[in-house]
Parts: sequence; C-alpha cells; structure tokens
Amino acid sequence: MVIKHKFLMKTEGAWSDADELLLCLDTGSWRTERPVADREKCNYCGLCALYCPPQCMKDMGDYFVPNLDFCKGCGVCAKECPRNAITMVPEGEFTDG
Amino acid sequence: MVEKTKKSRVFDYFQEKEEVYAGGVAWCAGCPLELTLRFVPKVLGKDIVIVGCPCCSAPVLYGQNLGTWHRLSYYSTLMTGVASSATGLARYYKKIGQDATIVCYTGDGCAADVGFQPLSGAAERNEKIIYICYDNEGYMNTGVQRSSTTPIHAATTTTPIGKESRGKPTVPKNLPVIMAMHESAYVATATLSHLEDFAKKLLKAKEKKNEGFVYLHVFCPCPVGWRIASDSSIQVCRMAVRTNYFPLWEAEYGKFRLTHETPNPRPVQELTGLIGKFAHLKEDQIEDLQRMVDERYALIKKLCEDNK
Amino acid sequence: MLASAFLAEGKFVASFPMFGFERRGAPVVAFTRIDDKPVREKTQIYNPDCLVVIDPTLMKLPTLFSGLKPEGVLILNSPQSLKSRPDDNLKIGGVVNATQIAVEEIKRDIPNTCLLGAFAAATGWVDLKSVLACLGDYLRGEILERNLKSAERGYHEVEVIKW
Amino acid sequence: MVSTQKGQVRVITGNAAAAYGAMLCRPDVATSYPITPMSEVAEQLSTFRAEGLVDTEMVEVEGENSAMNVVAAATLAGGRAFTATSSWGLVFMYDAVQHASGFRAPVVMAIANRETPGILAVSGGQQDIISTRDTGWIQIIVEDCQEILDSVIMAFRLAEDYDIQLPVMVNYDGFYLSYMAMPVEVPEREDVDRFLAPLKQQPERTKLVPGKPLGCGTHGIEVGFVELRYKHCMAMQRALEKVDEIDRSFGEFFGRSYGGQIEEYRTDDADIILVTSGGATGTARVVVDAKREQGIKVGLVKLRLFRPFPRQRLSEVLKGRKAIGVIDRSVGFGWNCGPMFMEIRALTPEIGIIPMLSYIDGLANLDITILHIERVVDEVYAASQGKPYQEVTWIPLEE
Repeated sequence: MVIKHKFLMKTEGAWSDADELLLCLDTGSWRTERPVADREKCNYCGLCALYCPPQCMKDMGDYFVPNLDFCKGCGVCAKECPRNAITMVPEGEFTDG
Repeated sequence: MVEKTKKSRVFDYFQEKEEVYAGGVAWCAGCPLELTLRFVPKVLGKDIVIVGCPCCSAPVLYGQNLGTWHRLSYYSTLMTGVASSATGLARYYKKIGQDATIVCYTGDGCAADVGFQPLSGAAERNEKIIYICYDNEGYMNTGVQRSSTTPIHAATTTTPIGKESRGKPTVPKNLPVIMAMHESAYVATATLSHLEDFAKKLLKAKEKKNEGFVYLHVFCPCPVGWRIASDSSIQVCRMAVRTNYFPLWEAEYGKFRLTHETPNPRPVQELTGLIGKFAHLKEDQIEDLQRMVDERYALIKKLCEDNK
Repeated sequence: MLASAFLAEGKFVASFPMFGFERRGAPVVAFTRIDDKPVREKTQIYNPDCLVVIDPTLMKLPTLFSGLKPEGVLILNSPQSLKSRPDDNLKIGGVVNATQIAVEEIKRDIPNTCLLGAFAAATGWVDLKSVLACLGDYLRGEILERNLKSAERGYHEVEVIKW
Repeated sequence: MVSTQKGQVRVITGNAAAAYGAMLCRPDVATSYPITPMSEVAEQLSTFRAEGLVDTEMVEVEGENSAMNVVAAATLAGGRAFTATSSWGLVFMYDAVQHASGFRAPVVMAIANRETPGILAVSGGQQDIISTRDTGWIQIIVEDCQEILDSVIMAFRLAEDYDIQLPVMVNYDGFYLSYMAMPVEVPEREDVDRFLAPLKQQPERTKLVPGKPLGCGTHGIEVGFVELRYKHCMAMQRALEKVDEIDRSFGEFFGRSYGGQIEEYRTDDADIILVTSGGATGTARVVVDAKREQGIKVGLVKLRLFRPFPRQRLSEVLKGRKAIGVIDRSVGFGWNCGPMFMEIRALTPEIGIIPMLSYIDGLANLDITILHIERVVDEVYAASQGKPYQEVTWIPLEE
C-alpha cells in the first residue's frame, strides 16, 4: 500500500498541541448588530469587558471598544452597561463590514 | 466628560491577564458557558488541567486533529468518565509529587445524570479535584432535551407542550445540595451575574482542593435552548438570584453559609417571564414553581441556621 | 495449605475450589492434585484417591463415592465413628470430630486445619511437620498457635479404620 | 517447570499471581472494583499496599467504569497503572475500554474470564474475551498461575513499549485458574526492575503535564481520524513480533518462556492439530501425550495471543496438516461455531482446505474434561482419515 496522506499528528495517540496549531474562527462575521461605545458616557467601570462572553472588549485606557474580529454581536455588553453607554447598531449601517 | 471610576474589583481577582483561548471559538453568541470557561482560568491561572466530556464545552475544549482552540492542558473523556479520569490524573500527580489543579468541567447532563455515579464516588473518596458543573438545565448540545435538572413544567424537545403534556412533570434534582450532603471539603453555587462571588469561590476552591473534593454548581442559562434573547443571559442569572430560584451559598464539610442574601425576593414570574421555555406556564404551574423555590430556599436557610 | 505442605516435601500440586456466589456457608467442592511431576490438568477431579468430607450430612448423598478409586481413603469430620464401610472402594477411613476440636481450640467452627492433621495421620502421604510448617504461610500470631493445636489434635485424635 | 529459579516459590492462586505480577512492576496507580471471581486481586493489592510493599496509589472506585477511567488517565499523564476485572465488570467499562485503547493508554488489566452477556451466570467462560475482541486491546490468554504472574510483567513491557503504546488484557480462566492454588515462583523485585529497564531507554511517550498546552484526546476529524485508526492498527501488528521478542527476553531473564504469540506442543510431525487456549491447554497436553502413546500423531497449539491475531505463525504451523480441531470456551453469535474456530477458518487461503472442526465446551463453569478432549482428538483424527464429520459440536449438549 502506498500512503499518499501526509500524517497530521506526530504522536501515536490523539493529541492536540497549541504550540503547533492554534485554531481560530472568524466569529466577527456572525454579527448582525455591532456594539458602539459612547466614550463620553463611559465611566470605565469595565462591566462590559467582564461580562463579554468572548472576552473581546479592548481596554483603551479610559474606555472600552469591542474587537470586531471576534465580537459575535450578542449585545450583553450593551445590556449590562450601567450607564447605557453602548448601543447595538445594525451591521447594515456600516460600510466596513 | 463623565468622571472615570475605578475598574470593577473583579479584575483584581485575575491572576492570568492573557486570554488562553483563541479569539473566535464556536460557542453561540451570548452564551454564558463561554464566559464561564474564559473566566475560570483567569482566576485559577492557566496551569490547570481541565477534564471534560462531550457537552457544549467540547466543540472548543476538544482539539481537532493537531489543532486546538486554547492553550490549556486538557483531558477529554466520556460523560461517564469525568470525575474518575480526574481521579486518575490527580492520584498520579500526587504520586510523583507534581502540584496540579485538576478542574472537571461538565454540564448538568453529565454531573446529575450519566456521570453522577463517578462524581458521587470521587466526592466520597474525597479526591483532591475541583468539579465545576455548568447547569443549563438540560441537554443543550444534543438539541435541548430534558435532564434531571430541568425545572418542573419547563418545555424541552423531550418534554414538549401538547394536548397531553404541560412540560416536564417532575421537580429537578437538587444537585448542589446533594453534593453538599457528601460533606466534601467545599461545595458552592455561583452564577455569572455575581462575578466577584464566583471569583472568591473559585479561589476558595483552589485552596480547599488541597484538603479534598470541591464541587461548584454554576447556573448557566442557554440562550438557544431556553429561548432567551442573546443579550439577556446575565440578566437571567441575576434574576435567578433575586427570586431565590438560584440562591448563592457555600458549604464546607457540609456546613452551609449563604454568601448572598436577597432581602426582598422577587416573585418567580419575574424570572420565568424572561425565559421562553416557561412561556406556556399557567397560574397553577407558576404556583408549583414558586412553592419549589420557597421550599428549597427554606431548606438552605435551615441548613445555614443549623450550622450557627 | 495442604498444597503448601506437599510443596514443602518437593511435590507438585494444584488445588482449587468450585462455587458460585462467595458467601460463608455456601456449598463448596474443592480439588487437590499431588504429583512428582508438574500438574498440567486444569479439570475437576472425577476419580479421586482420597475424599475429605467436611460436612457429615453429605454422607447421605448417594453419589458421594462415585468415581472413587479402589483402595480409596475417606477423611470424615463427624462426632460419630463409622459403623460400617461406606463404600466398597474404601480401604482406609479416618474419622475425627474436627468441628468440636476447632470450637475448643480455635474458638470457631472452622474444622479445616484439624482435618489436615487427620489427613496426614490417616493417609501417611504427608508428614505432620510439613503440615504444621505450612500453616505459618497463611496464619499469624495467636490464630496460628490455635490452628497448630487443632491440626495436631486432628493428627492424634483421628480414629483410623482399615478395611 | 522452573529451570533457573530466581525467586521464592509460593503456593498461590491465579488471582494472587496476577496481583503479585502487578506489584512487582511497581504501578503508580492501581484500582479495582470487586467482582467474582477476581475480587481477590483487589484484596491482595490492597494488602501489599497496607503492608507497605508498594507505594502505589490505590483507588477504591465505585464501579468498573471508573476503574478503567482512573487507570487510563493515570497512564496518559505518564504513569504505570493496573486494574483487574471480569465479565459484567468488563462490560460495564466497555466505553472506557475503547477510550483507553483509542487514546493509546498503556494500561495493563488482568481478567478472570467469566460468562458474559444476557444469561446470568456466576461461572467461568471466555465470552468476555470475545465481547471485547475488537476494542483495540492486545489480548493475551494464559494457561496456569505461573504464566499469569509472568504475563502481567511481560504485559507492562509490551504496553509501555514506545512502538506499541497499547493497553493489554491478561486473560485467565475464572474459577479454574483464578482460584487454582499452585506453586508459583515469585521473582525478585530487582530482577523485574531490570527486565523492565529497557523501557527507560526509549523515547518518552507523550504525556499530559499541567500547564503544557496539550490536549489529550483530540477529535479525529476526517482523514485525521483515519490516520489515528491506521496508527492504532499498525501498532497492533507491531505487537505480534514484540510479543515474541519480549517472551524470548523473559526466558533469558527468568528461565521461563511461553512461545510468544502461540505455543506449539508436539506439533513437529503431527498430522492433526488441536487448538486450545487458557487452562484447557494443560489438560489437552495430557491427552495429546496419551494419544501419542496410542499412535495418533496429534499436536497441540495454544493460542496465547488472540488480539492481534497471530495469523502468520498460525498459518505456518497449521499448513500441511490433515485436520484441525478448535475448542472454544465461548460462542460466536454471528456464525454457529466457536469464535476462535471462526478466526482460524479464515486462514483457509494460507493453510488449504482441510477438515476443521469446531467444539464449544466449558461454558458456565462446565469442565473441559480429559474425556471431552479425547473425543475431540478421536473425531479430528477420523476426519483426517476422510471419514464424515460434524463441523460444529456443542459438547455439553451431546453428553
């Protein structure tokens, strides 16, 4: 038998190895709405970042913005912001998406 | 410009600032399970070993061939083998003198149903492991079937609403209390609306696991399976605490203590109203649920009183 | 224990019981083979040279002696001596009240070690010294002392009849 | 039996022999859930631990399924682990059994064989071997108490070999061997250490270390899955030679060897061959000797390795014979014949079309007696002489 397949794993057993291959999905493309933070209203409490399920709020020093590569648009940040500083805006309204 | 306040205290509990997961992973939008699993290594540190099984956490915790979605040590097993596999790891590391924090991470289907026997066995043997059950009250990964922690009257795909059926006919297994009755080193409930409480309990878990078995029961709504809006999961967690549907307590060697008191608990409708799986509830069913909540809360209060 | 005693005398042995559920008092049948060369058979024994009966009520069993070889030996635990030759194939009968001796010496109704002593005396196949020595492989301390006494009494008190 | 005695000879049961074998290999973790007829293994190991003879972590699990998960995880973290079970216990750990082999966990498990599915029976039989035959484990079947002890030691060297990395079952007849007290030479611990020392010269197998970003048990996706299955099958095939090699090495060390994959007894000039496994082989040796006295040229093959199947070595020894009889202590539900018979029948292209006779005997603790085996030899001999024969015989039903 001629094996043409190039073995993916170096190990005998089924082991994944983050040093060899860390996978990542383009979850940013799942989004239908985008959180938009109002820097003026934000008091930097960080609850949006704490509650963000994919933990993708970026700390900008005195306010937070979502990393749009990974933000799935769930809206938890907007809902949990005690100052209503985050608004969910339909993706259709943006030209970069 | 508003005055910038200090960031939430919860950040102070993080010993791991870096994300150990890839940015984009295959959990549903708004899923609090994702938040739980990203939160745990931030508090416990990344040198933990996670033991898991097929469940909603598996699509991310499991690797795919050589590739993986995170930088954690991970041992995947079957639903029947989580607590026992963790036992094997913990005992071997003990034998060779390797310090290790073994964290089992499973849903309620494993913890309360098919994996209950090894869980109970590990608790009885007082194995030095931490077992975290994220309770989404059903088999969500397989398409929202009922489990033994599905609440009474809730609609699932195996307890559907029809002419002859009004949802799940029986009350859920009170798993955290059952685990506390093992008189393990540490048993606690937690949820994501109360992150500081959760973080404290994780740190206590890490400390107590040096003495013996630790069990954490985390209330973890499923936006898809419970039919709630993807932005509402934290709100549902908070309401579960405020209605005493999910009281926050801890028990060391069977000695109970409430970690969060709700002075004026809200009626359970305020919780069920947020959740689609309860949308069909009639008055008598709400009463059933309220009675269950009251009785179970009274039990916790009694257990706490007894320990004073 | 018997197998160990023979091993001490340079014989090859193999011994096993046959039963179902493991509980005290359940009926048990056990087999021991002794040979000058290695024992290879793993079967039950259908044609024994010697039959050791621990429970005297089994004497009523009609098939008890079927398969016994000619010139066979019977070792019987019983308070009563044999009134007649129970089977035509028997050449030697050894009767001892092992239960009573065990109760007196070991303080428990476990007649086995007493019967080992009786076996050594009646058959002459193994030396009492070997039997006593092998008990030490299995028992310790006071229990050993009591069982040694029980085996010795079995050896001396067995009533041997030759037909 | 004992040519160069290196240890102390004790009269011990098969179960105790399994426990001694494991103890001598100094497992890091051992666990066992009691079940007749192997509970004594667990008791004996706990006694060794209680007396401080080993520093093994003993886990008193609440079920067999947990036992297998405990030992599988311990080996994948880098340790040496042992467990034992029987019958329904093996069935109750069935998912974990396959998990262990699929994960390439080098666990060693002793099994006191007992009847398995459906019909309740606290009695011996080899159906538990058959019900796990294609679970990716190496399955060794042994004949007497000494071989139990020796095979457990050899099993560790096989399982943990870098080229193998597979779990190994050491099978012995429940009741007939598990409770059989025989003289067994118990090797010195230092000698066993030296016998196992070559494992330390090998590359370290992949292991789970806290904080190291490895995932044990990754999903095999598409061709990745095929790749892992293929590696597993190749390791099974490598085990064939390795079993012979380790058996030879054991012989050099301890003066006892067992033929590796199969043992041939008086086969050189044999016209007909009897194939047996387990304790019945000892009885068959006695019959073969007697039949040889009568002038029947009969030889005996002991099937010692059942998975992987010793295809080549069996073909070599069975080729050119006039007839073959196979005694199975289990049944094959798919075909009306013994499972081992079925596998040997599949060797027909290699050995040619000759009469092959299947005998089912020894189920439910029934005895495979000298009379039974004599009957088998007589019938196989008659078949070799061109007489008509019955392909499958359930011996107890014809008595």
